[in-house]
Amino acid sequence: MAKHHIQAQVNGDEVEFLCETEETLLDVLRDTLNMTGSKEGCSSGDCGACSVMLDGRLVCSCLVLGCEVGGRRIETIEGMAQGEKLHPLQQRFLEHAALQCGICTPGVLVASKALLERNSNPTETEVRYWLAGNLCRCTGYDKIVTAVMDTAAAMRKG
Amino acid sequence: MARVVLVGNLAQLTGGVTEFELSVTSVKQLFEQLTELYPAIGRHLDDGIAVAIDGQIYQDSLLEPIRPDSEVFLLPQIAGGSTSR
Amino acid sequence: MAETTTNGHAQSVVGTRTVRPDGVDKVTGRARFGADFNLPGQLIGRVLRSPHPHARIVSIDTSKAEALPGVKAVITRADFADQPSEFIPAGEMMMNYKDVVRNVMAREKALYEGHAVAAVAATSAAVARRACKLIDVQYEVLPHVIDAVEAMQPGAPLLHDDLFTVGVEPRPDKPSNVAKKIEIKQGDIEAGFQKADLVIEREFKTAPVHQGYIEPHAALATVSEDGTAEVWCSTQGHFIVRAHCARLLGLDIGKVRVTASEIGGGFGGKTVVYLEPLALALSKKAKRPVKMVMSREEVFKASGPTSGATVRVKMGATKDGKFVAATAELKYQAGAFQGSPVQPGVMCAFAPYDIEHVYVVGYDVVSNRPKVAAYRAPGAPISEYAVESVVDEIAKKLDIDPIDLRMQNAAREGTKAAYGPKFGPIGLEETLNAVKKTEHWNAPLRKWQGRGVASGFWFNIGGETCVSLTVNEDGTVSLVAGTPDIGGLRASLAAVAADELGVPFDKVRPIIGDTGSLGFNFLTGGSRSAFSGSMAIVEAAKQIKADLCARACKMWEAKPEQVEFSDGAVRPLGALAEKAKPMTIADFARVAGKTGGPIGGVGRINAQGAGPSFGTHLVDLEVDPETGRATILRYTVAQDAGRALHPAYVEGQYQGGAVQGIGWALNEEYIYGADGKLQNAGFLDYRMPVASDVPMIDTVLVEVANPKHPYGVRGVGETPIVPPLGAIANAMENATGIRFTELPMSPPKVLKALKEKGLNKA
Amino acid sequence: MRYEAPGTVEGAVALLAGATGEARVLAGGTDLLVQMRADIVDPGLIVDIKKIPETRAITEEKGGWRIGAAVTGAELKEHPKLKKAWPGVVEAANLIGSTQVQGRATMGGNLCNGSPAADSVPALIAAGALATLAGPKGRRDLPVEDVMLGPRRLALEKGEIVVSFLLPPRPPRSSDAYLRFIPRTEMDIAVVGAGVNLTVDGSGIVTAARVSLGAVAPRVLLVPEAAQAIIGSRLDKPAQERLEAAARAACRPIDDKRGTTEFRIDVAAVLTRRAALIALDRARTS
Repeated sequence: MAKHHIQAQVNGDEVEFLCETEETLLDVLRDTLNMTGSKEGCSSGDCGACSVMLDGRLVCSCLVLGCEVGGRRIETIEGMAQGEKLHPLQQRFLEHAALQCGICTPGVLVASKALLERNSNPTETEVRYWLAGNLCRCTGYDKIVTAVMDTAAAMRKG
Repeated sequence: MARVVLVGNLAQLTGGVTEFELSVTSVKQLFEQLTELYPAIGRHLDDGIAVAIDGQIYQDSLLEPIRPDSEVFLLPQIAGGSTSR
Repeated sequence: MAETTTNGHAQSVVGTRTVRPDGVDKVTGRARFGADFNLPGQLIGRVLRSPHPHARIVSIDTSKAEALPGVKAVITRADFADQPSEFIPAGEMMMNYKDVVRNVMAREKALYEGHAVAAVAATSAAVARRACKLIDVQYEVLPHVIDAVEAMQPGAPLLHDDLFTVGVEPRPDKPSNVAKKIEIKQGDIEAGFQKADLVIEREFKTAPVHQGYIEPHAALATVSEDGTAEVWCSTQGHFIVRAHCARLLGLDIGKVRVTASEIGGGFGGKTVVYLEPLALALSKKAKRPVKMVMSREEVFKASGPTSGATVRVKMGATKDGKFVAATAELKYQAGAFQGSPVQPGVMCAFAPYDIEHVYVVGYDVVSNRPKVAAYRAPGAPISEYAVESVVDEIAKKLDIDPIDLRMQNAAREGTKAAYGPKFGPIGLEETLNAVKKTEHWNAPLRKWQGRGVASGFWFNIGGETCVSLTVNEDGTVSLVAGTPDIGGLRASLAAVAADELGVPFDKVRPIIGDTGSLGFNFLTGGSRSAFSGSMAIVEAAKQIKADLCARACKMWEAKPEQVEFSDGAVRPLGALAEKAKPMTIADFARVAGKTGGPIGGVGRINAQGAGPSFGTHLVDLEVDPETGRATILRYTVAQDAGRALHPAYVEGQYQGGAVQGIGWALNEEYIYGADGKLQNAGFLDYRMPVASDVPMIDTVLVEVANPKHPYGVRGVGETPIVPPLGAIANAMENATGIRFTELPMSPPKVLKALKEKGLNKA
Repeated sequence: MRYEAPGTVEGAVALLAGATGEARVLAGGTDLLVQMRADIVDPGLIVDIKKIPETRAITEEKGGWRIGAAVTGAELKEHPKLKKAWPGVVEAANLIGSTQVQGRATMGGNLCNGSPAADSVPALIAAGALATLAGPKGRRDLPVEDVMLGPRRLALEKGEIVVSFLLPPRPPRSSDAYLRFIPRTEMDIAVVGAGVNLTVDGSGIVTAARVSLGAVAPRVLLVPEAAQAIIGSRLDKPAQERLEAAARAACRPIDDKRGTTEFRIDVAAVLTRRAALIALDRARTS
C-alpha cells in the first residue's frame, strides 16, 4: 500500500515525511530526516541509545512507528543545545569526561534532561534508576551519574 | 656471550634445549644463528616471536642491540587488544 | 610555565583534565559513527546466516533472490578465492587467512549458528530482507559440540578434518578439535611442591562473555570499475581492515582507502573484519556503494565474544605464606576457528607473583561457537581469576591478611616473571599499599556482606605508529593520528603536542586520519594508542623544533649552539640575545614560505618499551540469602598508570573495566540450548550491568613512571578488567563462606549453593 | 502492512473483525514492534487503539477505578489517588521495562502479549480486576485471570479487544503489593512475580486476600490456597510458612535461560511472603 504522509514537529521545526508502516520513528529520524544523532544499539528498547522526547514523554524511538507521530512533538539530541550555547548537561558531560566512545551519550543526555525537568534534585539512586534503560559499556556510569547530579545542583542555583 | 632462553613451545624445535650461550650483537644475528642451529625454528621466529632483552620486551624488532652480558628471552608476541593466537 | 616534569619532559597540559577536542560533536549528536555514513545511490546489504550450529553446505541457489526486483547483487562462498593455510602478517597481526575467509563467508561448512552463508545488496532494507528469504541453501546437518572440554574428548564432532594439534611431540596423526598446546616451565615443580606446607588445588569454569559495545558493526563500501576501493567503518584499526580486505578481495593495498568512523566501543571486538569484505564484494558486483549494519542479534551470534574456559590451578605455600610452586591447566574455547587468547592466559596466570617453580599448560580448542575475538586483556581475566581465588584461599587457611599475603609474594623490579624475563620498575606493591590505605579497606561490614580483594596484570604493547604534526599559517597545529579514538585519545595526544611545542591546548586540532594520510598504524588495542601515539608525537615535535632552530640560525646568522627551543619559541642565547628576539611558532608560521616552506614533522616509530600495568581492586557486596542475588555495595580500583596523560580518562578506563568485570562475574554469559543455538542474543537476556546495578567506582591513580616512555606512560585500558572476577568471587566467599568456582555467580547458582549448606534463610 | 488508528471502539472492532490476514492491536508497541523486527509476527493490519479516548482514561467508577487499556505506566505513576488506592498495581505496571518503555507500555498490551511473566498481570489478578472486552458481539467483562489461557493464547474472540480494566472499590484497611525477581535491578523479564492483595480488620487479622503468581506456570496463576493460608491470621510466622507452602505447591515452572524450576519455586515462596508483609503493612496504615 501507499506510504503514509506524516506531518510532525521535530525540535520546533515542522517536518513532513513519507514512511512505510513498519518503519520506526528511529528509522525515519536517521534515514529519512538524516538526523543521525539518535543511535540504534538494539532496536528492541533495551539500550536507550535512540531515546527521544515524544510530546514531552521520554521514549525509545525504535519502539514507536513513524506513522504514529503525525501532529506530535518530537525532541532529539540535535535540539538540545540552544543555538551557540550547550545545554548545562552537555557542558558538564564534557567537563566530567562522562563519555568515552560517545555512542550512548545522545540517549543518556536526552534521558537526563527529561529527568531534571521532572526532578530538579534527584538522589544518586533516582538518577541510576531513571537511566537504567540507557546502557553504557565504557564508563561504568560513575562519571555520568556525577555529571547529572552536578548539573542538577548548578541548575538549582540557577 | 649473551644468555638466550626459549619460553614456551619453541623448545620443541630445538630438541628440548631451552638455554643457549651465543655471541650475537643484534636480534637479527640471534635469529640467524638459531636458524642455523635449528632450521625448523626459522619460520617461527618470523612468525610472531617477541624478544625480551634484559627484561625489556620488544614485540617485533630485528635491530635491537644485544650486549655480550645480555639475558635474552624469546617468547610469543602479545597482540593485546588485537587478536591473540 | 611547566608545572611538572617526568623523564625530563616539562608538562603544563599533560596531566590536566582538559575537555576533549572531539567532545562537542559527541554531546550534540554531530559525531559520525559507523552507521551514520551514507553515499548517493547506496544499496543496503544484508547477510543470510546459518540456522544450524554445524552443517555441510550442500548447495546454495540464489536465482530466486537475484530475480527479485531491486536486488542488485548476491554473493556466496563462490565470490571469495580460497586462501592458503599459513599464518601471514596482516599489518602486524598474524592471521591464518584460510580461517579468515571462512569466517567471513562459510565455505564447505557452516560452523556456528549465525555463520554467514550468503549476502545480498538491494535498493532497500525491506527488499534485502525478502531476498535473503528467497536464497535456497541445502544443508546436511552435522552433530555439533559447544563445550570445549567435550570438544576435546575422542569421538567429539570434528570441526576441521585438517586440524592437527600443534605443540605436542610427536605430531598427532589424527585431527582433533585441539588446535594448540602451549606450555611454560620454570624451575622444578616436584621439588617446589616438596617445600610446601600447604597445597591448594581447584578447578574453575568461566562462561564466554561478549565485549558488549553498544554500537553494532557497520560498514559502507564502494568499489570503482578501476579497482580502487573506499571503506568507511567502525573499527579499532583501519589499517588492519585495509590489509584484510585487500587480501580477501585480491586488491592492491594502495588502492584500498579505509576511513575509521567514530567508534561506539570495541574492547577488542572490532579488531577483525566481518562486514567490510562483504560490503566490498557486493559493491564490486553491483557497481554501487553498499551499506551494511549488523543487528544486535547478529552482533551476539556472529561477532567474537571471548572464550569460556576451564582452568585448574594448584599452588603451594610455606606456612609463613611464601608461594613456592604453582601449576595451572587452561582449556580455552576458540570458537569455530583456532585462536583463543590462551597464550596470554598462560603467560599472565602467575605474573603478579614471585614464584620459583611454575608450570602452566594451555589448550586452544575449537567448537561450534562464533570465533572469539580479543576482549580487553585477552585471556588474562580468566586465568588470573582462578589464581586470585586460590591465593585468597591460601590467605584464609594460613590466617594471613590477603593484602599482606599478596604483598609478601608480589612481583617487583628485578623479579623473574613467570613467563621468563625480569620485570623493570612496576607498581604492584604500590597498588596494594594504596588499597590498604583506603578508608574502604577498614569500613565495617554487616551479616551477608563480604569484602574481596584481587590483583591483576597486563603486559601492554607498543607497535607501529605514525603521527603527523603540521604548523598552520596562523601558528595553530594540526595533529593527525592513525589509531581510532575510542575513549579520549585525541585529548591525550593534543595535550602532549601542546606541551612539546609549547602552544595552547586549544590551538591543537587532533583528527584521526584515513589510511591514505599516514604510514601504517597498528590498531587501537593492547593499551597502546596513547602510549605509542604520544611517543610518536614527541618524535614529530623534535623534527619541528630542529627545523625551526635551523631556520632561526639562518635568519640570525647564528651557530646552532647559539639558539635553543623552549616554551614555544626559538630563543637566542648569550650575546645573540642582544640583537635577536625570540621567535614563537606563530612567528615562524607567518614567514614559513620565505624560510623554507611548510613546517611540520612526522613521527614514524615502532614503539617499544611498553611497561606492564598492575592493578588491585577492592569490592564490597551483599548477598540476599533467600534469592541468591548479590548486590555490589562499594568498589575501589587502584592501578599503576605510569603517568596519567589525562587523569579523567584514565579513571574512566578503571571504572569501565571494573563494571565490565562485575557483569562477567555476576550475570553475563552465552546460554546455548541442546540444539546448539544461542538463546540470549540480545541485551534483554544477555545481562550487562545497568546504571542501577553498580555503585560509584572509586579510583586511586598510582604513578610509577615507565622509564622507557618520555612521559613515563603505561597503557591503562586493559588491566582494569583483570582483577574484578577474583575480587568479587573472594567477596562472595567472605559473605557466604562458600567458594564459588564457576562464573557467572548468577542467583540460581548462588541460591543452590546456599541451600546445599542450609544457609538460605535471612 | 496497513496501519489504522480509529477513534472509536466500534471502529477498531470492525477493522479487526473484517481483517483477512493476521491483524494486531497496537497499544504501547513495546512488545509488538520488537516481535515485528525479530520476524516473529508479520501482521497485514495494525490497529492503533491509542486514539480511542476510553482506552486512554483513568476514571473513578462505582467507588473503584477504571483504567483504559492504553494508559501508559508513566501515566499510572503520575496519578496520586490511584497510586494510593492500588499501590501494588501501579508498582507492577511501573516495573515493565525502562523509563523509556514506561512512556509507552500499557497494561492492556502487557496482558494481551500473553506472557506468563507479564509484571502487571499478577497484580491485576490479585486486585480482582475485571477486563472489559469489546467485540463484534458487543461488550463483556472477564476476570483478568480468565483472559490469558497460556503462552500467547488469549480468551479473546476474533475482533475482540481489551478496552479497559475495572479495579473494585477499596474496603477500609486494605492494600496490595507486587514483587518480582530479576537478576539485575532493572530491565529484565520477571523470573518470578508475586502479587498479594489483602484486607485486615481492626485487630489486624486478615479477613480477605488474593494471591497471584507470575512466571511459574504456562499462565499467570490465581492461588486461592495461598489466600486461604493467611485469611484469619495476623500473618505471623506459622501463617507465613503456610503461605509459602501454598505458593510452592501452586508452581509448575519450567527450566529456562532465566531460571531453573527449583529456583523459581524457592523464590516464588520468598516473594509471596515478602509481598504479603508489605501489603499487610500498607493495609494497616491505609
